[in-house]
Amino acid sequence: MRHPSVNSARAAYVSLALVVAAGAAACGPKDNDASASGGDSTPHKGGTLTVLNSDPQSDFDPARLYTSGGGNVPSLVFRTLTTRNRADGAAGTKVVPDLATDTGRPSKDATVWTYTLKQGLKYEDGTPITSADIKYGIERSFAPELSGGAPYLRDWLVGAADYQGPYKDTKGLPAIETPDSRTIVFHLNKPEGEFPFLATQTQFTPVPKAKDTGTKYEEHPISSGPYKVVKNENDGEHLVLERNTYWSAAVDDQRKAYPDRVDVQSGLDSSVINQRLSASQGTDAAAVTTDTNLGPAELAKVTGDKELAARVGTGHFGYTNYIAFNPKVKPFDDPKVRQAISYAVDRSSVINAAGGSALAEPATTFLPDQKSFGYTPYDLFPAGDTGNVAKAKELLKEAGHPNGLTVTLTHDNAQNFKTSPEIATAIQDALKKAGITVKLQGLEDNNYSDTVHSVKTEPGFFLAAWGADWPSGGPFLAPIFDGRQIVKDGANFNASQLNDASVNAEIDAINKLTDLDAAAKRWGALDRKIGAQALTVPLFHPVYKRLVGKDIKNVVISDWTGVLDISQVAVK
Amino acid sequence: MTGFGGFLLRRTIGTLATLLAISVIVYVVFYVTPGNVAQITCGPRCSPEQVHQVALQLHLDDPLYVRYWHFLQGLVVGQDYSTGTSVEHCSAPCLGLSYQTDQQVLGIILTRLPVSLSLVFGAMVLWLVLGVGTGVLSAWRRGRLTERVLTALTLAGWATPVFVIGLVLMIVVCGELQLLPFPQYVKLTDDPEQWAWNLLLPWLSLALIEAASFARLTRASMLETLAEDHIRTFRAYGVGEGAIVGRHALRGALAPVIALNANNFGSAVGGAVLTETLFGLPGLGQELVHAVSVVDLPVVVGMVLVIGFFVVLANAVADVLYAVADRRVVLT
Amino acid sequence: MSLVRVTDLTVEFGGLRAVDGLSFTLERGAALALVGESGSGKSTVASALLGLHHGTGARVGGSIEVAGTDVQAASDGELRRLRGAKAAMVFQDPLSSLDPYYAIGDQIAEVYRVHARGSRRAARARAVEVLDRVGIPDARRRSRSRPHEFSGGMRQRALIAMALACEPELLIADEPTTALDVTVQAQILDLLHTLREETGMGLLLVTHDVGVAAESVDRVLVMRHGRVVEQGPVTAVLGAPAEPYTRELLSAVPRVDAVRTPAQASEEVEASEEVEEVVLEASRLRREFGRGKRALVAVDDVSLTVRRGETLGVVGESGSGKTTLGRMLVGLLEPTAGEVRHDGHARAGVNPAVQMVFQDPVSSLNPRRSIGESIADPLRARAMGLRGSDEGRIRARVTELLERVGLEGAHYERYPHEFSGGQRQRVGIARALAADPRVIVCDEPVSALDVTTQAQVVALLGELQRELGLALVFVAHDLAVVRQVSDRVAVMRRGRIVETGTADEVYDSPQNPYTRQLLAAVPALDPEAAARRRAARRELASA
Amino acid sequence: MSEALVATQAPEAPASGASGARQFWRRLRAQRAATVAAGIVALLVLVALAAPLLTALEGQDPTTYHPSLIDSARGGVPIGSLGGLSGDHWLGVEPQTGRDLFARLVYGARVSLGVAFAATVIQVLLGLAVGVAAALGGGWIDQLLSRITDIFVALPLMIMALALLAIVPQSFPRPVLVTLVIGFIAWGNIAKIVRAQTLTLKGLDYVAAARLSGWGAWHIARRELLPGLAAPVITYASILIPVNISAEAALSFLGVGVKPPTPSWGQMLTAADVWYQAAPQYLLLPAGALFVTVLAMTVLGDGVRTALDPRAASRLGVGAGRGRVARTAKEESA
Repeated sequence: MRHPSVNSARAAYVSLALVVAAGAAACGPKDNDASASGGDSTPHKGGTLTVLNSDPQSDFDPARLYTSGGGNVPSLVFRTLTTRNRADGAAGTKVVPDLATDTGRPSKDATVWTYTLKQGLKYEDGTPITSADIKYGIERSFAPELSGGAPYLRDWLVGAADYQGPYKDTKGLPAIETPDSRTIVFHLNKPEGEFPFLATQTQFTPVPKAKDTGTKYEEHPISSGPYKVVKNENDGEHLVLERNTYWSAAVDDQRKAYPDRVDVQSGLDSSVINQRLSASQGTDAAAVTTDTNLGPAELAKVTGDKELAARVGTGHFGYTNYIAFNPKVKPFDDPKVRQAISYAVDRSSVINAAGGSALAEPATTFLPDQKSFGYTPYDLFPAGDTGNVAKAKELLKEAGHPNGLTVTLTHDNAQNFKTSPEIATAIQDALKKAGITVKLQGLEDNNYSDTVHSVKTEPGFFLAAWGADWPSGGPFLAPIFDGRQIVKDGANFNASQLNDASVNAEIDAINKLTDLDAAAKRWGALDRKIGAQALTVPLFHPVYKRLVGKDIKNVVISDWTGVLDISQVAVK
Repeated sequence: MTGFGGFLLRRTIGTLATLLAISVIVYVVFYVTPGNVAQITCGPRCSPEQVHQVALQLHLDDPLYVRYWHFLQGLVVGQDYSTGTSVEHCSAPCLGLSYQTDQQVLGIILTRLPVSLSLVFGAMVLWLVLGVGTGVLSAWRRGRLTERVLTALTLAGWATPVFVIGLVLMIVVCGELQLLPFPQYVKLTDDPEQWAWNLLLPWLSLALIEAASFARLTRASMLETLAEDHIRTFRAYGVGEGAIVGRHALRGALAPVIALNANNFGSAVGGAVLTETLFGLPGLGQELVHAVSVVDLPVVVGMVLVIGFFVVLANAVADVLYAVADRRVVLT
Repeated sequence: MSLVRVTDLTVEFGGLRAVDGLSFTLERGAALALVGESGSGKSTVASALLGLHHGTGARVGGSIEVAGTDVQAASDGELRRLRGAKAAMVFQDPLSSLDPYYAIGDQIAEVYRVHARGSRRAARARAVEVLDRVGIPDARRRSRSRPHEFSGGMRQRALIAMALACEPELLIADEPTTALDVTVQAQILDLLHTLREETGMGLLLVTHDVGVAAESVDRVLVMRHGRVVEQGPVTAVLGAPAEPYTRELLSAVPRVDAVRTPAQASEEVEASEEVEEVVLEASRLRREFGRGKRALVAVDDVSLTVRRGETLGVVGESGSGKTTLGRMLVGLLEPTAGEVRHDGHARAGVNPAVQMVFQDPVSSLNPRRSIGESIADPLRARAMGLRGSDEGRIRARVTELLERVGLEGAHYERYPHEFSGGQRQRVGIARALAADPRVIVCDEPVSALDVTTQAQVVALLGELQRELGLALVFVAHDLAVVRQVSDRVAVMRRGRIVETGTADEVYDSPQNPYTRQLLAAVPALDPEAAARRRAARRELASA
Repeated sequence: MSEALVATQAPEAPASGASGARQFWRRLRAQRAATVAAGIVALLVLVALAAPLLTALEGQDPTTYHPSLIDSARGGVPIGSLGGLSGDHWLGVEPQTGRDLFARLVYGARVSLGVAFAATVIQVLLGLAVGVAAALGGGWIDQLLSRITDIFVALPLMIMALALLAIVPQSFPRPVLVTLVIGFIAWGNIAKIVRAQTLTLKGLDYVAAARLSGWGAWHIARRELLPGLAAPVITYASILIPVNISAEAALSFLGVGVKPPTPSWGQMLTAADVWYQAAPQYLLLPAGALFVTVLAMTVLGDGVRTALDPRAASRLGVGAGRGRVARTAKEESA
């Protein structure tokens, strides 16, 4: 199912951590290396990489981008203190140093983090990168004119809640100290063991105060990465990057940057992109996409053609589609009703609606099925493949609804979010068998996000989805289940409005840990503990299948982003 | 020719009045559209405080008439906007800044207008050739098989929505037969030859839809003209059938075709949104649909005014062409 | 070898036989007139000479030979070479016979280049030459203007110029002057006459107007229902007609000099001494169209009175404002100044007491409603007031009216397109009578009809006037018809009444020079008289 | 088309009036192509109305999912030849959901034809009202109404629909809303045509005659002008219906048309175009249905226009108005 590129990154209504819309086609299933058909598979420098996208690279300003791990195209231009490990699969979910010498030195119970910049870091114009530039870069992201970034800096830095950015109060943020040109210290108001993950976001990109032009900066941001912006038309509709001569592999072991030039075109229709990649004519042979999935229709054609199938990459990203309940609304205050629905759900028809088993895997846990999230499998209300109608009816009888009940399922009308209208009808059909008549309420894109994300108007039973800002249980469970993150008069994501003291305490405890593996196990256990209350009905995790041009080499797909990493790809 | 001067003056005033009325309609309609603009502009995870700041900066909390007054001021005098580090002046016909991208609306329109115009102009040429050609052929071959086939074909084109024709054409022509490259918009000024090659398919899909109404109209008015007395005169003087149909009957059919063309051309500028979306052409329609979905009022108002302007302009040009073609018509 | 030889020509359209065994010859330089009423097949014969029926599904029998070409056996190519080069045709309605979108010079040049090889420039020069030859002033400049910028007469001259372009041996003129005013008609006939003298070209004139025939041909052939009734030299056929139909035809033709026969002026009118009261009076009527500089004064300060039982004739050429005056009298058109008084008191807008009979039988009846319905309209309108208007009574009244105007009650359900022109005018009269009016304004009621039908409708109007004491205002451009019906006559020119008086005063001793010029232009039935009048006109024109 | 538009008889005179309508049907039946087209349109309307009956006959319904009939691994393409054509799925199943295509096509007809017909009726009525008022009003009324018509012609339908469809609360039934939006925005053209035609009719003699016989302006408009307008309006209406069907499809493409699970041809086309290669029948069925409807509507429109004109009786050789009235005896003697 595809839709004209109606949503821009920042307009994503669900607190989607991923800045670039879902869907990318990497090359070859996870295990084998993506070898282009014929010819040697060792990557060489040179050539032009073409990127065919639906959504434009709008607001190409490090302060405004909401990325997961620094984003795909942005990370070619904006280097950050730390970044994601550019490797296949689970290894790709680790944090590694980028501009900094290490992933950060925590002190005072992980409330103070200190970083030191590498030697000899330069901008595209040869001027040196200093810690003051990093501080200024972060301060800029607080200016109302440059809104759009992630909320964590505002929540975590001391005294940042009402800071209005450098244009209004010029004295800057005391919570960030720069004792010398290569050291920078962050003071947090509470322990955050996962601060290194946050440091991968573009807000941590250095911006020299002298060259800042406010809202105009996005037209030509000063590059610290392997490529610099030479052309940006129609606010990211057409972006051309060329080599940044002052960048060197010596100070950046993550980005390979084989191609000399990167031509990012967007505003294209998704079926057109898939057609062009499969035809691979002319420049499309050396083309990839970073935001367009293979649709179910194209998948049927592609799997039938051996040569094409070899050019399809499979990626997994930390993302879950689920049904959310609002216990403040009858009859969903009764856990038995919620459990009955959990039993009655027919995950196979939902998955078919989402594109079939190749594009979606059934989910029974809220956390995505990846080690870095501390995934510990559990299925407290087993519905089997096609729904357990008997158990559901039994529970409904116990809950006092012997002859079934009628509820309204709210969903988004736009086709762009994983075909939600079709998923809603699949659920409607499944619950009908269990005697639950579902009326559908489809809302327009923005109307849906306003209704669902405000405590006053939140419906009792609605479709939702959540993605990881970074591959850890923290950004997945905290915003949804932490009682203190309930927002009374603004955008609230804690749909179940759960304010459970033990859950809040456990979240704080895990945040203290700087040993990420230990933290992951604790997040897994917390997920199972919350799952017991049946506040959500997990449905499926998306699987990204994307095509690449026939000349593309060295395709790396990490579980962090689930899509091919554009900084590793070669065209020669 | 004071007549013509008077006509021009009246039409300009009429156009301005119409456009002003349209801008009021759009402002009112989009003012009541739900969707918290500040939240959308600020970003999904913005705190209520941040959302409030953005609302202040974009004057979103002002009442409708104040915002409309700002809009008018912008048109006449221009507006000042702060980019944070400096103040930017948006000169006289200033349609304001896009909430989402802070770009000047006029700038967005001027970059996208040539795309829409080249799409619609090209399609217009094609649908005139296809439509009028089919019309002449079916009028000439009236009642015979060719007419029935042509009528069925043009109706088929007309009945199928553009996004179906466009996609199937693209898959067949570019995908399987690989006769043409996949359409990418190339500026006319950069490379006219590539510009035409790339727009051929979008032109064809848009033209196939409109051709049917032209075929029907041309056929009907040609048959009407062929029944008139002066055709008999020229037959009585031994003028060949070809000249009669080509010079006299076709010329008679031109006037109504011009009127219909003006109407279709006008609405096509805005209406080609489906073609632009499908072929990824960065035109007005595509951006307008996007702007509506994120309730980006300045962009929507600016674009609807430009599209409205072209519709009214197209009708005025048609009236003039009509009067030139048929001197009996007096320009009112 | 004669220019045209036609032997037992038959033409059939579907089941209908339009021409049934017709033979005649036309020598070089001679002129023959085909005279007959509409439906007599005269135009079909004219078209057959150029083989225009080819490919139209008509079945043409007998042999046709024109200027050495056997039309029946000719191939398309030969036919195209014949048309325009050897024989050219001029049609009735000049406005619609020329292409509105092209300049006149270009159209003539196009026809010329079909037959004469030559450059575009030579063709255009030829066009200017022939336009000048037919008397169009400043031919070079006018050749660039479009048909609608020419007057009716000028357009007909252009058509004749087109015919002359390739110097044909035969000119076929199908009702060339029917749509023209009488003064313009005279000029065109004179032009045809002089051109024949200069070029020695043969002329086949098709007309329903015997006067026109008398003026301009050597021989006449009278046709009826596709057959020849009588043919011979014009003096013989018109002077002493052998066939009864010809006599009947000639008697029906209204004569300008014929005194109104006493039978029509019924006795009772003389008997009642006191002067009949005025039923309709107009004082200082004025009407302008358009605004400011481009304003056109159609009617300029006209006053007239109409008494009960009297017929006022209003005669004038096209553009004289007579129709506008008629519509103002009826109340359909608001006067810019002055007022119309019915029975002494002025009332704006329509008034049931004043009805109208329209000129064009086609557009005067709603094609989608049966004629019974149209006639019942005024009855229903008046009945709106009375509750429970009885349907039966209305239907009876309509049947009565139908019979009164010479039609049958059974025609109630029939549709207008099933009736002939004359019958439709009778329906129009019936509708006017339905409103029991005191005055009926007839706007050119018979000008679209054949001579015989014309006579019958005029007679019907006379009868109704006598029987119901109606006042009639008879607006027309045909002086002969006006004389036949009118008690008093008003002559209009450019919106003003230039002369008024009793019919005999105005026709026998016209005071105003314009009236005299009008009367001189009316074609006379007697050929010698026609030749004398043509000579008189020539001096008048050259003086 | 409402009967009032088609009827040619004057309401008060039932006797001759009925024959007017009867004549119309005889003249329509005399045209072979138009009769076939009328049959097809009648069939389509019948199918739309009897949708529940037909699907019950087939034993299916438009919303039940059949996961077993589609191959989940290959994107949900229907299993079996011709898109899962079988005894109990007469036209195969829909990819990804396995819903019965025959049921969806039949129910889809309800929305597509319903929206198209209703929207056309709104546009025709609005166009007639504004057109006639502008033509008869004259002077400043004409100027004002013409300006308003220009504005509505200039407003891009798609964009205004997008905005309006977002404003109206969800409780409002969506198909009705789509009809009102299309109906109330795209009436500009028909108003222009009606105004032009009324101006020509106003000048004809028989309208002047009606004024002379004492009828008021309103009565003349209804009895004399309206029948004269029937032909051009019907012709344009037969063009409008297909345009409105495509408009509904376009709105579905932009995601604001009729919402799932209500099926409509526009919805099906939007979903089906990408399946052009993998499951072609999913695209060909709605596109074929649309083509047949458009063809039938256009041919029927031409047929009705000819049948409306009594003069056609003679050409068609049927019913009253086909003969010639012979000269009566009285005429001869007069």
